[in-house]
Amino acid sequence: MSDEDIRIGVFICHCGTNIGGVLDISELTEYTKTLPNVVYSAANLYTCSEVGLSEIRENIKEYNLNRVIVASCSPRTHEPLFRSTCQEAGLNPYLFEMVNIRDQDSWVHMKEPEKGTEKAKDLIRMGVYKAALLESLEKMQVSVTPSAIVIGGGIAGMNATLNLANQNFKVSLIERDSELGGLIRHLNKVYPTNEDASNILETRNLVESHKKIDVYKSAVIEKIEGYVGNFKVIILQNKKTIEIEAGAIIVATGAKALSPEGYYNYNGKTIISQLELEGLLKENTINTKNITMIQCVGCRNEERKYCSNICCMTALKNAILIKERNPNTNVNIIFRDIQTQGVAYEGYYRRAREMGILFIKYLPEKPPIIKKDRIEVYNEFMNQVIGFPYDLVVLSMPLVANEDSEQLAKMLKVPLEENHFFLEAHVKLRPVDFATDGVYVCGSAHWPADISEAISQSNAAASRASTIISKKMLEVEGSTAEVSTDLCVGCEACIKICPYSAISKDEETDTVVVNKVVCKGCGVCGASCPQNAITIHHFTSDQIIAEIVTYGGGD
Amino acid sequence: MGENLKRVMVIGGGIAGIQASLDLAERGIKVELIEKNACIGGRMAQLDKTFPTNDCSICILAPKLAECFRHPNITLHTLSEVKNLSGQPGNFNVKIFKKARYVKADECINCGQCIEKCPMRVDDEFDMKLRKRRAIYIDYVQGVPSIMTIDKKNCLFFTKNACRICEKVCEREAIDFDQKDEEMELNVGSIIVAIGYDIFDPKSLESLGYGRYPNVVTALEFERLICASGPLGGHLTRPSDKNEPKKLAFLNCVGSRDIKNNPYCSSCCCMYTTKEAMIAYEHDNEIETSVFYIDLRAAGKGFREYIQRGENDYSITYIKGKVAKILEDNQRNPLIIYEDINTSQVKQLKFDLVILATTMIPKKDAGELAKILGIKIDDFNFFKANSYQPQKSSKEGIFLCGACREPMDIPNSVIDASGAAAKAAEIVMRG
Amino acid sequence: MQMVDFEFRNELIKEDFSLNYCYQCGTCSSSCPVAFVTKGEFNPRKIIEQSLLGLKDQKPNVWLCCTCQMCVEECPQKVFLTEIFEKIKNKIVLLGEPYPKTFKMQAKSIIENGLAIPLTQPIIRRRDQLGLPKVESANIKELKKLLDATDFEKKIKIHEVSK
Amino acid sequence: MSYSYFLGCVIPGRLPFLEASARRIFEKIGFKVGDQAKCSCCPDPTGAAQLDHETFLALGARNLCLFEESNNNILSLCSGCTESLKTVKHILDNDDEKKKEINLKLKVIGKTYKGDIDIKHFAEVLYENIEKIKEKVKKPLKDLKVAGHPGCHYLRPSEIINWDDPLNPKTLDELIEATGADPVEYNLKNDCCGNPVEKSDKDISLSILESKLKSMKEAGADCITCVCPACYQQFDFNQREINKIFNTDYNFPVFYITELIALALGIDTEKLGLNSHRIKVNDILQKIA
Repeated sequence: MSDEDIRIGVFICHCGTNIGGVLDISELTEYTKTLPNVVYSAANLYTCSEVGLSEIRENIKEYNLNRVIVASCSPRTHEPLFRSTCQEAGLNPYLFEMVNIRDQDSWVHMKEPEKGTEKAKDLIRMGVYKAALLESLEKMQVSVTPSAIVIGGGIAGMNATLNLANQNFKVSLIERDSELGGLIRHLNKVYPTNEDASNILETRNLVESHKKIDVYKSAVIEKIEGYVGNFKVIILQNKKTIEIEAGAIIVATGAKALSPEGYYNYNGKTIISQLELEGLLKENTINTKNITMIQCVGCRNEERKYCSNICCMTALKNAILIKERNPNTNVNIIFRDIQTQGVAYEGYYRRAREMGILFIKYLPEKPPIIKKDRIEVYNEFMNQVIGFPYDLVVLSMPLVANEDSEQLAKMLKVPLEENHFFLEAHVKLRPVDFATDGVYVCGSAHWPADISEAISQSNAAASRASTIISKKMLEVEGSTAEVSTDLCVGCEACIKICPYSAISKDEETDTVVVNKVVCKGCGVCGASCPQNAITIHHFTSDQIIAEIVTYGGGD
Repeated sequence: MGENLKRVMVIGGGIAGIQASLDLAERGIKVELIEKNACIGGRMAQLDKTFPTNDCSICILAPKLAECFRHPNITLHTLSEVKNLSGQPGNFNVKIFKKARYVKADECINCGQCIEKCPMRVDDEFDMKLRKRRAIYIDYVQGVPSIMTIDKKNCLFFTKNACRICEKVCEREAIDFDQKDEEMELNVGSIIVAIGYDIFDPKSLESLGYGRYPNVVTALEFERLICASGPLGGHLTRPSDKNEPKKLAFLNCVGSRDIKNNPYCSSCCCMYTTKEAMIAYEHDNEIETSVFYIDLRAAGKGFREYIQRGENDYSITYIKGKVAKILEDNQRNPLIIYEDINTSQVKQLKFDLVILATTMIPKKDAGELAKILGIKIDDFNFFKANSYQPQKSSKEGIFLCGACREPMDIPNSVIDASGAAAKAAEIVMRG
Repeated sequence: MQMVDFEFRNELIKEDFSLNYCYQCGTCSSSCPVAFVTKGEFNPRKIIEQSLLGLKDQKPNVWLCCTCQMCVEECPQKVFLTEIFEKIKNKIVLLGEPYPKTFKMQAKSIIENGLAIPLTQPIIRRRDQLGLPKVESANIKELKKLLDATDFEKKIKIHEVSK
Repeated sequence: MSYSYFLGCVIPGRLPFLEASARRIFEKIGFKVGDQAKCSCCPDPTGAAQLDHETFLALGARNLCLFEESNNNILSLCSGCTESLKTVKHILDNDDEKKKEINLKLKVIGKTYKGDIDIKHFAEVLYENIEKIKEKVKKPLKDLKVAGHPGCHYLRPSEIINWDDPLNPKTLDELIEATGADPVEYNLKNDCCGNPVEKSDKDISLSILESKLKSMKEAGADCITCVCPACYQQFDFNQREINKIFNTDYNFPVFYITELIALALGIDTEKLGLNSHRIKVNDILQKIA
């Protein structure tokens, strides 16, 4: 396409006052009109609103635009929307370019609007120069294996499996242990109904008898290959290697309770963990007069800043059960903040108080001290140290991430957060998705979750997975890396650095090849290639250099 | 099951209803999305930012609104309400009452000419009545569908048989006073209820002075006051004298954890008050905030750290204690009487602006809808959910998500919504 | 350091069950006029916590409660603080611990006159001047019988000299 | 059933002029109230009740029995008495066991509590007759700024008193308005006057009063009105002492609401005994003359 044919339309967004309140939009609009190849330039209050989008569509037709630029917010959230708008108007979506004048300009230069406006001109100009060099790209279509793999056979994993199977998908459930059920197997009763944990475990039978479900117990994951729509998981079970294929993977590996060893003179007899108390309650062998539970042991501190979410309710449950069994038992809960959000849980807390359970708030800097004959704790509410006798101390330990999470995360190419729980794509709007397509997370693998939350999330993860495996074909990113076999010397630098394992060696030609389905177009390989043999489509050297030059950075 | 019944009705077009619809649509299931208002978006559209990422709320919501509008598997019914239900799981017949918009959806391009000329001024519900809108209006600028609606109750033509200015100024001839309310029947396999929540009116808590003291506002009002698209254009001033407030107080648990009002915990307030304090600080670094709380509830992912950040970097002081009484000095500054638990002393502090974290309560008409659908409600009028399958209502084939079953934040509503979609898919896709 | 006295605590809870519901939010102290002017020296929240902990040896000055019932109206958990304080006071009296003498003086007057404030001659004259009818007060003997039935004099140690 | 006065202790024994104004206005509006003899102390909810709950119930029940015997409802001139009697009634009517217990005590004096009479605070009756009062107003108290002090036992505990809003009372202000005067809004309107603490600590009692007076002054009140003799005493008797301790110059005349109404109805001030007030009311009388 020669220069004369290029017709760029630029849409500049006010984003309410997010941008419009800082930058001079009309000046930008006028300025943009002076740039080469720009045939249309206008402002919108919100370009992403239906009005804004229809303006894009209409003007593509009216002005015969073949490049569209939106100068607004972040492509992270809005590029897909604008691209598909272009596509609807018959324009290849890769002929769209986004310029971020909000996050990178109006937000950070709120106090210096004139300079901000000048910067926006630079940014838009760079976009215009890049846009002129954009090329149409085609999104690849890949077929989808209409089945799912669920990793982890606790309540979350079982429930996700069951849901997908009930939706008529084939599901493989992989469990490391010799039986399904996860942590719930060790529980006595479950809140807030205080029914037997075994009721919840009935899901096991449904899972194991379902004709659409294959359960792999005592199975270890060896390797995970493939990509959205076409995963291949290799497991080792009874010394046998089994290969399972699926279109999507759900991670439901759960978490484990932190070991109480080393906290508050834990001895496993008079000072035990909440999980051990569950066992005693199950066996009905509690017969003590004075029981004290200590909350937030080993968490909400420097080492583990987080609140483990489930411990308050667990302590309340066991305290209530003990009181129900013998109202004369003195049960104390030493706490920091009682976490009983919502309707049922807050009601449960009130019920616990009603039963005469004593609640004592403590400060992290003045934790309780367990002496021989009594516990002493500084009571913030009384501004004084108080003591009480004990026969049994129960430590509420937080849930912590499984040690092998990291290994699994690597195999799946998904990230962990600082506490080693799996990190979702977006905490607000994609809470069970990973940034990597086709992989989902639920239950305590994501964050300490109780039964109700884990089930809720597992349904959600199943739903998200179903949006992939219900499709016959999937479209994948068109902006990917391409290797010039002429230039490649087969040094493998790119293979080592690719975060998505998208590159492999073609032994025949001794050059590398990119798997376009797996490639996310991140560009790391291109930057690392000593031969300049890799082109990242949509971010070609020409395009980027054009931006730099027009900014004034080149010669 | 016939293809026609691979169809799910979603009632409520807030973030929960939207997410449920999108998941189902992507799953290949047809969705009938029923929204009572003129636009979808719900409460999330009213928020300025969202915790714990402090993302601009409408910015992350808008793409979803547009997606919902354009998705070939989703049929959007705005200004619509469910009137009757018959049939059984897998084959429900739902009667829908659809109010006339008096604007032709295909013609209106949201140019705003009509709004400019409309002579009526009506309390803007979207902006918490903090400003006026016209009798022809769009809920909010980014609203979807982005077309006008005539508010029959306030339109001069309908009330006094006069005016019709909008009709005259509309170049697209999109105004249609002859439109009639409609009734229709939809056949669906399953139903998801996602009607969201209302806000507790703190006027009844006399000692806090809301309604009497101009500088005591609710948290949702504060979201609008500080929002760039709100009535102040994002420049925060206080209602009494338009001065910039420097000292803010947030009161948590207003009307919640209170057995005389709402015994339950409203779930999100500890977090959103922190968020609002952070946004205020970002607007003006001189702002200092006190947050009064009973228990700081921050159990979600990254929430504890968020509170910590508020304390360290945003001049937020967390004060353990519930405030019983607000007074006012002669400059209309709210005076808060509280107990400083560290010293056991009762103190009085002067603030420029007090924000009440009012409880999320069930929608006014939740009880009525429950009756129509034949599903149970709990003691407070939230839809009753199964304890261990929280998206299941008391009736087979009908599912719940979001704050209509219990107060919850956006991530949980989104999870709930996807979860409800999975459960509905179980009904309509089972073999 | 004070030890929690579970027996004492349970005794108090038995007296007024609503005590259990307290979650120490401090609404009561925030609404209490006495707490406000005494800068928290009288602190209803602390008295409740003390009772919940059964801290028997600590003797808060419950007699400073002005019985205005603001705390009761404001308490989000419907703890009947004023009633609890009344019960604590009753307990103090019953145990023979000292209590403000004004209370005893009032009780004495009721026992002797049937009224907390006896009618004096000047007042009777003043009533006449204002055209008010004569006040015919209670039958003291009858009253005495009733007070004996409730063991009032003994309970409040009417004959012991208080500080 | 007709009403009879329950006078209590403070009014007949110390503040008979308050009773005079009440009797005059009830006569004027044609609301008949009889007299009930042989009542004892209610007993004082802030006094005897705090010593022994059982005695409190027994004495209260005895008073109620007297009214039951003469087939009269109670019209009380004092908030404390109202609260006591309503509380006793509430407890005995809702707790059969307690009722049995107390009736066992009452048996020694030949009485049985049944629970079939009603108890009303005088201001409650005035409020019910507010239209009548307005009709009969002859000398509206124009431009008089009145700080209404509803007081605690007039309102709370609301579950038992079951009357005005316990946290945002309106009835007293409406009665003030009925006289033609302006009720002023002030911060501490709903707070205690401090009187009951006087029994244990006079300083605290006066501090509470001082904050209250300060709040009234800031709101620009000319005078105070209340509906309880204990509050009346606190306001009328203690302002001078407050001024000494706090170095202030409060000088609010204090009226019972019945006195304000009496003035508005044009009742002869001679018949009201207004000269008995410690803070002189002459300025106010001139102002409204």
